[in-house]
Amino acid sequence: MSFFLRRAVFYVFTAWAAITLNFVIPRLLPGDPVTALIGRMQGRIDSGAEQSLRVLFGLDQDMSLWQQYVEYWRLLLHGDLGLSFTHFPTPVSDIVAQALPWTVGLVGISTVVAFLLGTAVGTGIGWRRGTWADSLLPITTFFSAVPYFWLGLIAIAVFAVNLGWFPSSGSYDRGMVPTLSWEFVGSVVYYGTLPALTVVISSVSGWVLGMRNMMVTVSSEDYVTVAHAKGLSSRAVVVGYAARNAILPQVSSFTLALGFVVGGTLVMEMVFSYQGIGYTLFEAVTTHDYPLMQGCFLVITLSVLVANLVADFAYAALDPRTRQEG
Amino acid sequence: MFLRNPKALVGIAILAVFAVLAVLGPWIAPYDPNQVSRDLLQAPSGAHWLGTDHTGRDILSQLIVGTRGVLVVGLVAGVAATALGVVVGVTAGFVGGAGDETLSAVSNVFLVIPQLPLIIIIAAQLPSAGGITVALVIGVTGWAWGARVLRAQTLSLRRRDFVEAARATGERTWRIVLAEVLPNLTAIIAAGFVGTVIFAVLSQVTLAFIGITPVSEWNWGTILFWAQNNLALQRGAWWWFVPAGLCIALLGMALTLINFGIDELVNPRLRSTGMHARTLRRRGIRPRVGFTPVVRAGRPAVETSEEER
Amino acid sequence: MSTYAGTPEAPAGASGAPPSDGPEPPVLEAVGLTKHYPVHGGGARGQRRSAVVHAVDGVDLSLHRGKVVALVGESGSGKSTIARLLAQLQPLTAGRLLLRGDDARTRGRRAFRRYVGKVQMIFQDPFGSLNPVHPVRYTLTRAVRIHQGRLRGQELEDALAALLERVHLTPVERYVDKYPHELSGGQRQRVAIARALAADPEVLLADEPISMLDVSIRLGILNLLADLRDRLHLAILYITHDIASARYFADTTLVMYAGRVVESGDSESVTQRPRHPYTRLLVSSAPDPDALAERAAAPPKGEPPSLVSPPAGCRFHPRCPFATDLCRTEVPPLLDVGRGPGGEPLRAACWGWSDRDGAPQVPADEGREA
Amino acid sequence: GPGGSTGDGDPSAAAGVGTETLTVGMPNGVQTENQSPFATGSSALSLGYAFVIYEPLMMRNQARPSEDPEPWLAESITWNEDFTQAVITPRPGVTWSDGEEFTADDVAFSVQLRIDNEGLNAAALPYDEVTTDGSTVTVSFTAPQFVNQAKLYDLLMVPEHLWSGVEDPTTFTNTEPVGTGPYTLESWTPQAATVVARDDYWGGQPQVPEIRYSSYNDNNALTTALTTGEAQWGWTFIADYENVYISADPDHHHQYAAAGLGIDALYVNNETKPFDDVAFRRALNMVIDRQELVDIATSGVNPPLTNATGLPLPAGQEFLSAAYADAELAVDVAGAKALLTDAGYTWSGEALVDPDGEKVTFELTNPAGWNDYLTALDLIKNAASRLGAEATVQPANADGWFADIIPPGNFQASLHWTDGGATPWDLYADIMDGAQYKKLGEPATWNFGRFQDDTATTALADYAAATDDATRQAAMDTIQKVFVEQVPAIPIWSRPATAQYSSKHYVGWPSEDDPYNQPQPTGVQAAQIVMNLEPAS
Amino acid sequence: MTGPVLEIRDLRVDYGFGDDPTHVLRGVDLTLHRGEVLGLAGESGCGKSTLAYAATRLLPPPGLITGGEVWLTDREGNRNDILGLTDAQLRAARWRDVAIVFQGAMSSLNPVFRIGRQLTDGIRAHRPGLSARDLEARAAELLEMVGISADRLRAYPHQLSGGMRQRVMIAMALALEPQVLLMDEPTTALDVVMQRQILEQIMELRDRLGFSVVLITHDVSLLVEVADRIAIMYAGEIVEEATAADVYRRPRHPYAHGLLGSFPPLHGPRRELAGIPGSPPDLQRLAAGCPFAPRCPHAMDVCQQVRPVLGPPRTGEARRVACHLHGADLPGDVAFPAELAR
Ligand SMILES: Nc1ncnc2c1ncn2[C@@H]1O[C@H](COP(=O)(O)OP(=O)(O)OP(=O)(O)O)[C@@H](O)[C@H]1O
Ligand SMILES: Nc1ncnc2c1ncn2[C@@H]1O[C@H](COP(=O)(O)OP(=O)(O)OP(=O)(O)O)[C@@H](O)[C@H]1O
Ligand SMILES: [Mg+2]
Ligand SMILES: [Mg+2]
Repeated sequence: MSFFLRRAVFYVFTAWAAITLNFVIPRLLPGDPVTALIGRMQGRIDSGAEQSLRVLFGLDQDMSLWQQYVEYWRLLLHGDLGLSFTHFPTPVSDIVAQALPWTVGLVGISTVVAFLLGTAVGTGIGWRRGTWADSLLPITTFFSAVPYFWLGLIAIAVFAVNLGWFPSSGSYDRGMVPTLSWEFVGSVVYYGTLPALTVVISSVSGWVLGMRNMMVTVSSEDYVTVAHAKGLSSRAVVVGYAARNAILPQVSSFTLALGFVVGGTLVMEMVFSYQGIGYTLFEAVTTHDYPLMQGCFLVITLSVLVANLVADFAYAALDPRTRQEG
Repeated sequence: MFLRNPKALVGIAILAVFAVLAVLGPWIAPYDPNQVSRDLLQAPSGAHWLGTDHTGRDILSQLIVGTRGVLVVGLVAGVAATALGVVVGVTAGFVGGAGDETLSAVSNVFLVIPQLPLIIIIAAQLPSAGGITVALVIGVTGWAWGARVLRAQTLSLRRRDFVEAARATGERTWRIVLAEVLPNLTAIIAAGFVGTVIFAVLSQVTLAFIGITPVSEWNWGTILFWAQNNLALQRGAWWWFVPAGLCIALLGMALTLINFGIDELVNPRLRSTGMHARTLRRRGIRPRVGFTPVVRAGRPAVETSEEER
Repeated sequence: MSTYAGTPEAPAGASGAPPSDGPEPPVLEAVGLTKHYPVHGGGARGQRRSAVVHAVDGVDLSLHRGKVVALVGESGSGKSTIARLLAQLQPLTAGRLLLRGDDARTRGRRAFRRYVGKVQMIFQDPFGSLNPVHPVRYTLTRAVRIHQGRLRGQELEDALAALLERVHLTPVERYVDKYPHELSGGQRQRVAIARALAADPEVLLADEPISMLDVSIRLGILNLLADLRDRLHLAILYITHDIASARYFADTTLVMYAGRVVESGDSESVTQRPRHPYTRLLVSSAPDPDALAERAAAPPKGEPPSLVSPPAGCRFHPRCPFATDLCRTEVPPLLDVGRGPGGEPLRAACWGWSDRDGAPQVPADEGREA
Repeated sequence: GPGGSTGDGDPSAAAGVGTETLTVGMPNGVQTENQSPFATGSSALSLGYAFVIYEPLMMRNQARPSEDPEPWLAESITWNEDFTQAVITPRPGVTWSDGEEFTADDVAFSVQLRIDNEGLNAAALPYDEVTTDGSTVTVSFTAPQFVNQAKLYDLLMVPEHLWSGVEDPTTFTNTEPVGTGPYTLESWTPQAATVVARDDYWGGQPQVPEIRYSSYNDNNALTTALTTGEAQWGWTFIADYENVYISADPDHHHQYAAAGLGIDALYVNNETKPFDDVAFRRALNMVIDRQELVDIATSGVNPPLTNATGLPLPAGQEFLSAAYADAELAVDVAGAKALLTDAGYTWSGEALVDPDGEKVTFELTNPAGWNDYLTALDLIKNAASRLGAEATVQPANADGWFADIIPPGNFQASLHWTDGGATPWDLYADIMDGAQYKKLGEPATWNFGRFQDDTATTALADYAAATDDATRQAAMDTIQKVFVEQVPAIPIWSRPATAQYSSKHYVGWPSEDDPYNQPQPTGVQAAQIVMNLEPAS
Repeated sequence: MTGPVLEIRDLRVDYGFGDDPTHVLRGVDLTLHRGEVLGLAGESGCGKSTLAYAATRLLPPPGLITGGEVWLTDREGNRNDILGLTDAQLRAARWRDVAIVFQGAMSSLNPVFRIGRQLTDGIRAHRPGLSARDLEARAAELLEMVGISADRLRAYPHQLSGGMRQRVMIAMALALEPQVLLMDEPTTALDVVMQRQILEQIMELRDRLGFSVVLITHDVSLLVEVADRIAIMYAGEIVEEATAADVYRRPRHPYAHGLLGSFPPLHGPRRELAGIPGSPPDLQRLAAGCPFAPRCPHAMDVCQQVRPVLGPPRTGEARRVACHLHGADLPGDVAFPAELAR
């Protein structure tokens, strides 16, 4: 099998597995959306309305699991993710479409920034092993294990509440209606700064450490010595030889990090009241909103899959050796 | 040798403190962490070193008693994920062929499925998702990365001559895997283990914090949960919110430092500089690739001008 | 250590050979040995999707007790592959393997372990073939336990000491607890040899056991092997780039080119009066400080052939100064080209020695008379 | 008006219209564009702006439930004697925000909509039919609705001329809402909805030109927003609110808790040990220090229940049985122990042993994250230990608690609320109505503790069906007697409607001094509150 | 042949930063003249590679230069001590004046860049003015020079065979026409045909371009064949240095003699191989005297105590040897071994 065929088979298989898992998990779990909904309203809707809700949600029909599975695929292939229970009757696709750009925008950008920044700093620290740069290591190791929400909440307490430099929550001025105006974009940037900064700070350390370790390893490779022997400028050696090769494992980790984009974002979205897919998923989970849960999970998985695909190609572009192996 | 590495030493010291707290926690905690008192939300004092919470419970005691839960979860998840990763990864790498294809496919699927959301979904639905459950869920969902790295490494090891040589000597397969291949994977396994433990601790704390898992079992996440739900920061009760987060970061830092130590122990290239960092500094030598330091007896190192610094 | 006690090295075919009445049957024999490695995707773009490396193609070979067969040839011609095939570390693509006349292709692990008890291999790379995480003691203990039963305590110590002494790694205590990285290349090589000897094999496949060593250590190892050959009647396959050492150490020499044997015969004849154009190229390329003046001025040209798509016909034809159309189309078989001093046949796979039409005119005898 | 409010709908107050936008914050997370006043999850209902766009028939003062309701969209509502029929007279001169006139047909249509679509009948009123004669609307029910009067008053009215064309009102998202209320929807984003004042509102010119309803993801985010002044009106539980919220701006920040008739009670499982024994229920009831619970668990926000009948006072004063007028709930450990001794309990060392010889242990459960409840459980646990009973607190998963713990009675003791309502009937029925009894394991809607007492059941039914006050009071006396003697649940604290608001830009909020309604923005009272606001000088 | 281009004086190198370093080079003296091929041979592990790296200050940690000088005469005739140069000066001198071909060509090429780029980036670093086209042309020319067709410029290292990679390395080293080419076992692991091909190419280029070569190899017969002068190392010191013919025909040091008696001749009569008894010394635990003394068949008392210095033998021949037997003050009662006096 050729490289591309094998990759294609892998992606199709993974997508199938993820989509199926996505179908199975909510059904394996205890709990019932209607009771959960009534509970959530804490008396604001009458308990007698339970049956009406069941009818509404289409939970009254009896279908075998297999029938449900087939139906699920049929709808999915039509791009129909169903209607949300909690936000009835809004289609899941609308909710997801509303949340996804924010997550991708903010967390995606900050993950990329963290990756670039961390890789750059890690390159420096790794290259300058044995100098003052080593003293950055304890700081980095410390930040690599700081719980995100902890950092975020402290940041809010300090910068939003005490100093008032940034807003404490939201993704843009609540008085604005999204338009493509400078004012709106400025507001988005202003509101996104603190969340993005905290995401970057809490995730940059991992990149620094990973890159630093790879740099230390790669620096002792023969070809780096050859580069020195050629009398290349230190910049050319670091960037062209050491970092260029050390970054390869970082690229693979980056795919993994893309998985965390959505996972990590959940906490960020909670802490900063930022709209996004992670928090939507969290809400769906706590309210047993199957269709929404499935929709979010599906979108998350597929985007990770796409990210993996991109990273696969990036890796192949960066490392000519992989192009030949299977 | 390991103990001469200052990084590893610091890491081990921190970890040892936490381990002692984990084992002896309930006995050395000054108070019962559940014991409410009339000292509501007191700042740190002689009686309560880290102050009290909104019902007058002693925070230091919560922190001490909570250590065990954190370490156990980290350990169980780390062991579970590492074991799964080793079994799957090494098997896939070693057997090759269809077995490899299947196992790689499975681990790739697990790799692509976002872990934290999955953990949240599962943990949220389990009737009582206690610490061990969470640890197992983390372990079961978190092995794939290790498996992938180990598989790649095993593949390359499998082609090494010493494995062939062991076969040519007549070793049995299981022995080749256990005695020849695995020891060469120690650094990777250790790094994976440390990574998983940190991830598990962070996940557990996060799950507790967002209220997915029971808050009755004391762990550092539970403390943060109560602190956050009772507006510790808004009320200026830093002693309630800050220490638990610091402990988590310290634990992670300790593990990373130990991992550095392991790295430098198994990587001969790092060993010497790592161990002699202090001597080097004293003698003014900075080992650099590409520019060997020149130290003439009695004189300090030649300080060549460096546009790099 | 005192490896060398003034024992003269055993000259080829001399009295050191075991007492033999008549041609003793070979211990290990390979017929039509072939190995093709599949490769994915090919190197350059646009190549075929899945091709094979023709690492070894139709090689016949037999090893006799108390005799050394040398295998020389260009790098990548398949020498190590042959050793691995003989050790059954890799499956054959085609061909037969006979141990004392019986099919040696093992099925099942037990049979394989019995086989490795008789046929042992020393790997080419002494840096790769010892596990860096285990000390010498572990490596040897495993070999001893597998092949000599579950020895314990003093018995085991004695066995280890005996092995190390045999390869002249003395004093034993100084080496037994060392890790591979604490040993020099020569010492490692000897540990690897000791491991192979622990099995008390009948056949030893030694893949370039001396390539990375300086000449004095080389000599020590060759002497050790010669000694084992004579005392234990080992059959040895000696793979090397050093043609001079093949001349000294081996009874028979096979020359390989691009996966095929192109010449075989007794070592003295092959190295002194090579018949095949490639062998001639090889021998004339070998550095020889005593023959500086006679060096042919024209440097040899050309690249080794691709083994993925080897040239049709004789694989040497693109580089052969005598090549004709026949060489380009038909594969030359190993032809009888004469007799060695002991009457054994000399063979060369070159159309120049046949009387076919269109056969190339290879100058009859370029070899120097002794 | 009769509610004691000072200026709702009073045109004379329209002196200077304010300039500031009023921001309402709610901790409700993700919003989707749905302005339906029916759909339970709609943005309009969950953030509350539905209540300034659509209006109810009558305005009740929920801070003083016994007061008569004030006419709102209905000029009057009159009931027949047995409360099975109500005649609604709509207010004249009201226009929809699109200029159409509001008529009796709209009222009839709005009710009919709920009859036709079970899914829209969120109040679960047993409608029979609705008729109109052009100027009045008559709604009839299949059962007496004395206790459900309020539910009818609270119905939001929708315009027939728009909704009659809606194919499926249950899924209609109503993106351009048209109502009779003082505001119309200006813009909607997932973060916030903005409404602006109408200038042709029947009740006069609203003084707040614009209200923004913002959604925050959780209580903490909202608390921060309220504290920083980013949001000026909202309701959430703020622990230690005086330090956290009020002190951030003591001159303007206020929190007002309007006590109604709803309470929080410790529901106990009357069918399993140890709470199947009335002696133990009574004993536990006697050792709980409600003041302590209130102080520690709710920062003193929820007033402790003081009367043995569980009625919150003074709101429930007029329903109080004379027999218990002075029956105070007081901690009496010795008395409780004596009671237990009489009932055959013994002590083994510290531990309480029941007549069967088993140690008394029980588990207290509530969803994790319900901070005030869990803290209270912790204190109840300590109280139980004074009797020698060993209790443990086991927080549960919130969904599991709602689905698998509370309805099927799969608990030993758990804190839960009761409905409020205009009479204490809801409170008692929710705890002890045998008509709502379900076997253990089957999901119940109320009476989670599986209490069965025929006297109580009959009395509750009598109260609901009674046609005169004397019968009602008699029934209520019986109910309270059973409640006090049998202790079907342990009342803890009253459940006031609490809200935080800032008087920085606007004044005129409901307060302790001017309790014209409960202060929350998410409820029918919102229209009355916003009309009562005026710019701060 | 004219004056010296590279003079190594008393070069000392330690491995290890700790308190107990291994003294690997212990005062190496060596001179390389213009246009000459200097062969370096010796026991494996005696420090040959270390010498090559140290002379260019490319020794990786934990290597440490603890003494000595390395004087390089550049094209303009200025003499500079490499060990005293600043980083920038060193960078400028590298490749332009001294190029090096490492032991493992397999790992010396960056796997992720095309070889064309790797060939040109060294040139670009030293001649910033060149245009991309010039660079390309130069790279093509270099490849052709080592017998690889120019269309392989776009190949990645893994697409080349070992021999080709080795030659790419050599082409790279010659890119700036350096004055000194250090080659550390450039042909190990290649067959003799390939080895000869590569070496003859280098010799040809040397004749054309006139650079000097230091060739490190285990293959003494090869050295005798291609080198002008040979230096024999033992345990971190040069023990003998003379013209190739002299070393081959008339070795003076007992170790050199043993070395030459250890390899079998390819042609001619079979001769008895003597070998060298004993094993190489432990560099970390060297005794005071001559490091070869424990294995030396002619060891005297003085050998155990005094380290011999490298100098001309008593006979006054134009060569240097570090052995007490050839020292001026050889005790009269010692029977001088005949094989060292041929
Ligand atoms: N596992 C493998 N997969 C694909 N090709 C292989 C494999 N092993 C060896 N080859 C190829 O087979 C050919 C023969 O290799 P082999 O190692 O037998 O050569 P050799 O004669 O031992 O060479 P050397 O003298 O360099 O050791 C080479 O072209 C090599 O690239
Ligand atoms: N990192 C190190 N730490 C300690 N000793 C080292 C280190 N690297 C090399 N050595 C020692 O330094 C000595 C010289 O090594 P070097 O590589 O220069 O030898 P060489 O003469 O080139 O040998 P070979 O012929 O095997 O290439 C060896 O004895 C080796 O064991
Ligand atoms: Mg080989
Ligand atoms: Mg070397």
